[in-house]
Amino acid sequence: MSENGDLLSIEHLSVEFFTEDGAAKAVQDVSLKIRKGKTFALVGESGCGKSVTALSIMRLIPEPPGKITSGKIIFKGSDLLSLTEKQMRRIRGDKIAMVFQEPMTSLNPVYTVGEQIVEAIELHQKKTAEQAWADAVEMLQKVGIADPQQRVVEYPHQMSGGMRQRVMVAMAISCRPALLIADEPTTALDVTIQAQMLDLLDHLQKEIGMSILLITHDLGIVAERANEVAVMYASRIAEVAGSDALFAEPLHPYTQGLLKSLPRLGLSVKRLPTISGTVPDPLHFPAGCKFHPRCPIGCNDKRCQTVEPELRKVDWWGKDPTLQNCERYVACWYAPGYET
Amino acid sequence: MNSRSGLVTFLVFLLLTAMIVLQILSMVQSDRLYERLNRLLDIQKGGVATKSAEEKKETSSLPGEEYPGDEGDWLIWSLGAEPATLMGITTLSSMYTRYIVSGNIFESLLEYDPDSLTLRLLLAESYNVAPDGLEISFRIRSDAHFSDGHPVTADDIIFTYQTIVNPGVDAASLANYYKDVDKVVKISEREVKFLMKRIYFKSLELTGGMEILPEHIYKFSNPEEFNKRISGPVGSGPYIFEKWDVGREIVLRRNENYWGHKPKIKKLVYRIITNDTAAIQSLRAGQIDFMRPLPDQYAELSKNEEFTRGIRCLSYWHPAVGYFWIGWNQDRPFFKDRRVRLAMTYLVDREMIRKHLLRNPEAKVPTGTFYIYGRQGDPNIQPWPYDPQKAKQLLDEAGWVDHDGDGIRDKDGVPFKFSYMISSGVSLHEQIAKLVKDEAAKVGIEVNLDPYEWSIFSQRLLDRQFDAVNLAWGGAVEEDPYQIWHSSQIGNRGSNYVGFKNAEADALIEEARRTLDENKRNELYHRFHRILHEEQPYTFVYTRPEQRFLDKRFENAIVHKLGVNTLEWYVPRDRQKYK
Amino acid sequence: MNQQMQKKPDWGLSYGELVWREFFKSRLNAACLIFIVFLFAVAVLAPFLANDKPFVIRIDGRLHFPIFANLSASDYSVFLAAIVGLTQLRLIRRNRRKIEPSIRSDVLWRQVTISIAVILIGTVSAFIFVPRRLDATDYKSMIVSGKASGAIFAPVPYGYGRTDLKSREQPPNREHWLGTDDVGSDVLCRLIHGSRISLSVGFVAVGISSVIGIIIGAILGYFGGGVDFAGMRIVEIMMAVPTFFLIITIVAFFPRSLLNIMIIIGITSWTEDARFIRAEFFRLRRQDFVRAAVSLGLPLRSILFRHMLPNGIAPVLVNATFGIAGAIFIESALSFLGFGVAPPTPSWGQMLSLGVSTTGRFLWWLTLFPGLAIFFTVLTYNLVGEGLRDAIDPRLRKAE
Amino acid sequence: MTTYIVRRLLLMIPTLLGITIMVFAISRIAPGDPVSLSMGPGGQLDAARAADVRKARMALYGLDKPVPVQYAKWLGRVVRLDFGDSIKHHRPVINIIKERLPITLTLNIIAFVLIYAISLPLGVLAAVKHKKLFDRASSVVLFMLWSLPSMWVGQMLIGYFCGPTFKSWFPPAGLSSNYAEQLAFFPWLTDRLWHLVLPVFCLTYSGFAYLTKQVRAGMLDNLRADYVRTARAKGLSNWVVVFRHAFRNSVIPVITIVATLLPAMLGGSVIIESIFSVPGMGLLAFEAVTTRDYNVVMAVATIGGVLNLIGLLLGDIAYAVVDPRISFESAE
Repeated sequence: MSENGDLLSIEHLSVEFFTEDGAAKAVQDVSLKIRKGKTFALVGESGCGKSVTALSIMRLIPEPPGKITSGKIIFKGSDLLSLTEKQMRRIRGDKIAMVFQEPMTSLNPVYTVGEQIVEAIELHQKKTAEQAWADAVEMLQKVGIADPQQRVVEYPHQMSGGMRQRVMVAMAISCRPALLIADEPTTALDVTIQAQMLDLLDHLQKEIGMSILLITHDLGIVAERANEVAVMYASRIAEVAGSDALFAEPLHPYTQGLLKSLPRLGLSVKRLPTISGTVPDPLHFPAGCKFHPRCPIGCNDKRCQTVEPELRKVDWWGKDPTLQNCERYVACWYAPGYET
Repeated sequence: MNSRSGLVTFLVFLLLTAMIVLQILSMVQSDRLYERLNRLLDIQKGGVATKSAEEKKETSSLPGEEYPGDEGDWLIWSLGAEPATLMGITTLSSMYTRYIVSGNIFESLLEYDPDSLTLRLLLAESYNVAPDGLEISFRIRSDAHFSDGHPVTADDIIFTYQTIVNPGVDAASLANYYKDVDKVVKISEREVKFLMKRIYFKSLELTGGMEILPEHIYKFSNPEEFNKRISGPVGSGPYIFEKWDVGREIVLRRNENYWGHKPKIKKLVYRIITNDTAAIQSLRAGQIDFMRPLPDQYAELSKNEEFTRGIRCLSYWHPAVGYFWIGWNQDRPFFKDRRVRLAMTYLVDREMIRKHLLRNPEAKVPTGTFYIYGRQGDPNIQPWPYDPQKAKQLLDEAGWVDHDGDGIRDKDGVPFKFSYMISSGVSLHEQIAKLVKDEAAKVGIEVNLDPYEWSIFSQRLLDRQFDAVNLAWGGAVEEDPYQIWHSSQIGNRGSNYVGFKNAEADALIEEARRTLDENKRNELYHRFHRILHEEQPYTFVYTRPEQRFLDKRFENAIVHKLGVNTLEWYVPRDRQKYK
Repeated sequence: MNQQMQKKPDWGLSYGELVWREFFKSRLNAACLIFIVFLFAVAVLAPFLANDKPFVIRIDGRLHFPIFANLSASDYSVFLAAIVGLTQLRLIRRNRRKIEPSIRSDVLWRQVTISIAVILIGTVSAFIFVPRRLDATDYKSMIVSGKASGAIFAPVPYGYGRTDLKSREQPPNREHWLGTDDVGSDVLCRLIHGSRISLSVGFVAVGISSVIGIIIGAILGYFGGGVDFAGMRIVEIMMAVPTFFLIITIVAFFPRSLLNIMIIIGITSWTEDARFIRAEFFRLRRQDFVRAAVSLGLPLRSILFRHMLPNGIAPVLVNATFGIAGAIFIESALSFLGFGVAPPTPSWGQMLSLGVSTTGRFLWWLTLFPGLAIFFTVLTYNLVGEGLRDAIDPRLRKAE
Repeated sequence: MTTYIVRRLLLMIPTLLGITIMVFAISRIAPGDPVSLSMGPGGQLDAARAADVRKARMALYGLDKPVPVQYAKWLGRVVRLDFGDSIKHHRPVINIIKERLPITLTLNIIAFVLIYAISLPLGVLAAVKHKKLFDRASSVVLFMLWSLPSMWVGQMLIGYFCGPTFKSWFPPAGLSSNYAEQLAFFPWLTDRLWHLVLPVFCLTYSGFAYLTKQVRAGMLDNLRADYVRTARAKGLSNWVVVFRHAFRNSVIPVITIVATLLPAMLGGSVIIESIFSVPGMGLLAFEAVTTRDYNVVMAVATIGGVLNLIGLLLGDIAYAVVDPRISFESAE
């Protein structure tokens, strides 16, 4: 456990994918800290590198073509990237667990859900098969599956999508991990089930006391659930802040654009503004700040077009001093407090 | 306590196992006993017969001489195809069937003396041909008996004759030869008389050469019943059928109870090896002892020192070697003309075939249908040479000229194009056909090769649906050209496939059949030979000596005028391989 | 690959072009295509590459052109097919530049139909009007004997049916680069002429099987229900019957000819195409553009083959490429077993069968070279098929 | 489960009928009739007598009846496994097949076992080592093997390893040496195996090349699948992930390939058995075709068809057993 209560901190992580057409920088110089017992949200458009970041923590980047080129991932004081594969396996599923986006395909169709949950329990906890099965049933109950005795011997195809995602969660929490990475856990689910799912995560977080790294593109969820937020754009982090601070006073033009495009209660805007242009191709990132072609400021600014701003800590809290509960980072030449 | 009960269990198991083993052993034993009992019974039965034979020994000694050498060992043949049947008399019987059964299992009343080529006694004790040649009577040896102990009687001979001529029995081609037999009369238990309708110089050979079937074994009420009896042959010969392992081998074992001189070799095994290459390999590996090589194989291997160290290469002439021919269907407009047929013969470079395809310096170019070293043919006739210029000239003379300038000769609007039927898969036949095609093209004749599988090939041949065809005929000790060359044999599935029709030839053939005096007959045949040579209904391509490969451990493999006789072979005891 | 479907007009690249590009990304695929072009060239130009007649010869002071004078009807139809094929390829390239994408596929279909018609009519008329000539004059000996002079021979100056017993079964040497066979014919010459048999069997058989497969598959997929049930039983029967045995039986039982072999291979290998097309049509018939076509009252033929087929043709194309390899293999197996075309027409499989002489002597040149020819041809078509499949399969194309 | 199988069996009936009709039709349409074939070169029978014999034969073979009746009768006999007598062998066809079928089945079963024994691990390994040297090399080699014509390979093997020209390591023909029956068990077994090496090799290589390709492709698909990532995220070791998770799923489609390999192998037997003179069904079929032994041809085609159908059925059942997603009841 690190001195300031950080469970996991990522420092200057870079990941590249080597394809036939060249090296794609999927993650560049990403740093963030996840505090114990808190929910950290990683937000961004698809393809911006948030899932790759999560997989890097699990060390599940497919190699080749992927490769972690630099950086550190400190978990409970040790660098995950310097562990052997064997040591890493002991952490996966036990200390750090992950829930994936696609419940329909993330479960092995040829094994019963029980078998798949028990597999993890037996691996990490020295338990007999009977105990493991009992645990599995308990876990299913915990994630709110009715009739778990019955369900535990069913195959994934006999369940609905929401149910399968619950099973995924049950599997993930079966060893009571310190960190749960939830990679878009609700994207594939019906809206009604989404809320249930998130409630369940909250509930389990409190019960087990784990941290959650919530990866999503849905700012609505972030506002409700996350303690801290990092916004990623084109494989870099644009901004990190406490979620209240971020929503109240976004510093990065990209974050601002995102928030503007979010419908809000009480505000009647005829047409939601969007960010013009498209996400750049990771093989051909623009020079300078990657957001500059779409940025209202950067598109005409020489410096934005040539020099890439790094992520810096800023002390800018705007009007509301209560928001100072978290540190704040941003990567924009024109962010207030960036250049002091 | 515990360990002791374990010991008890172990002992019980041991006992049980021992009992089971004993049981099995005793079963095997009883089988053996049974076999031995059977054999004893056999010998006893035979014993009766031998006893009677001994009594008669003063009156008739066994034919031939005692075979020399040590007893024992097997002779393993290789067969190029599985025989369809082991009944020598049916239509389906092949050369292979005869190798297996003739003389080994089935015997006839008379046989050819292998050196003098005259008929001598076998099952018959004596025979008598009436001066007019219309009555032939045989007296059967009293000691001759079938392998099951039954004596050979006059009834068996009559039964055999009647079976052959029974229209329901699949023996039509053989029955054809017995058309001249009027009837067979039983004179006594051991005497029969054949009454002939007309004089035929081969009557004695045919009647005496019939392979006798035991009536008590083969008796049938429905001919189909007989047709279906293809295996398990029983006869009076020196060997007994043991088994036919379909697709693999046929085994004969020595008839320990044989009435005559017993051969020395205990078993004859006929391995079915359809692949010619494999047969040679097996021979080299010592897995077979005796085979009939292809010309190429012989040419190549007989010169190979390593090969001939262990293998004897036998090459010998005998009257039945036959010849290879290309037949020109004389119903076709082009082959009607003698000059065209002759031109075709001029086009076939037979010397080249002999030298490069057969690679056999002993092979000869025949001039007619008779054995080249026999007395039937006229030795003064020389084969037509290879002469394409002459061929062109003859074709021009016959009116086959390229009128329309397309490179193909034609006459009356008919282009000289014909199809040449070959049996597919026989490489030598195919090679010769390709050669003919190429040579014909050079003089402006288009030939299309038409390969057919043997079954269809033979049907088309019988139905005479071909323009040209190549094939080989086998021969006989004394040839009767009637079957192949008489005009009555055209059509109706007769063997005059090419439709050769020549009144003079017909007359000669008929007269020769009636001529019992050999010299006079041969004179007639010389005249017939000349006609064949001039008319060239066939192009006679080659005749070649019989060739065999034989493992060197076999001794006494004498080459007679009639070829080799496996019955006289033996293996010295120290070289014997099989028990 | 030539199929010009316009899925995303704003990309400026048609589906066919995309596939084409993807296909050529692999150097192996390009090499294979070059090899196929080479094979085609050899097959088309066979009479000019290997011939016992000279291109030109002076006899008694007059010039003769024996090769050209003796071209047969089949030679002419092969040339015609080659020329039309090349023109068609040029047209496709031209279409890409000149023709509006939306009507490209219609234009292409029309062009292909015309091309095929031209080839068919040309072939038939070649066989009717080109006189059959037979010229087995031995020009070489004419030169040796001084009767003729100034001859230019083909690179391989032998005819495939010519025999020369004196030089039979010779291993490769300076005169016969790849040796000679059992009657002294030149192996290289026979290989060159044999390529015609292999390629034509491959293409015609696959053409037949594709047409049958597409028609049956389309009908089953479009109608479904009882028609489909009955049709699938037929497909099942064809799948269950031991195909190779069936082919051997038919080839052996019926008169032997190249056309028969092509037809038989064609009518025994359509099941896979039919199943592809059926599955595709099952999916398509519920889609709006098909419903629209039906509601417009278009004739069934037009709906099936103009509107639906282009969407499902890609797998058929891949399958056809493998099918060509398969047909070539079957033809050589048939010839090897002695059921092929009548000798001396050269066929690779039949040459192969001469490779082990009856004495067990291994005539390696008679086994190796035809075998390599079959192997490389089959391999190339398989590789092209594989390359095409990878290029067409979108899942593999945009892999992560 | 039972209802599923029963349903499948019922569906097989029309297919079977179709196969028999096709087989029967071919034998009837083909030129050359069995009667004249069976009569052989008849020497010269009187025309009248020949006609009589012919008529008797026609009646005997039932050829004097209308074709549908002939078919019905034939089918009736086939159902009782009575295929008539072989014209060439003069024996009941079924007896011949009883002798030959085991040989072919032995060959093919050995080949099958080998194919699976080699290609499963090889395919998995290639997929695990995706794009590494092993994968690339094995892909190239397998692709070439797949395209190698078996008659060429057979011929080359015989030429190089069974002949005097090069090496004489293997026997060129047959299934055993002729003294084999006298050998003790182990020498006998060695002898038999020695004869089997080359034919089995020829039957095996292209099949295993094909199957390995399939296994590799399947494994690659499955290794990319989400549930494999899930399994890895659980902390399972690589081999557990590969074999417990990815492999199990890849095996499922491979099972159905059995069904498609089977007819191909029976066809392949024709070539291989004729090259190596193995007296199995393939050689029987080949000989029957060349000698126009109609009854044998029809029997081989029918039995081959039935075997293939059984193969298809077993493939489907095995699929359903291995894959829990397919439940027999819901399939109806």
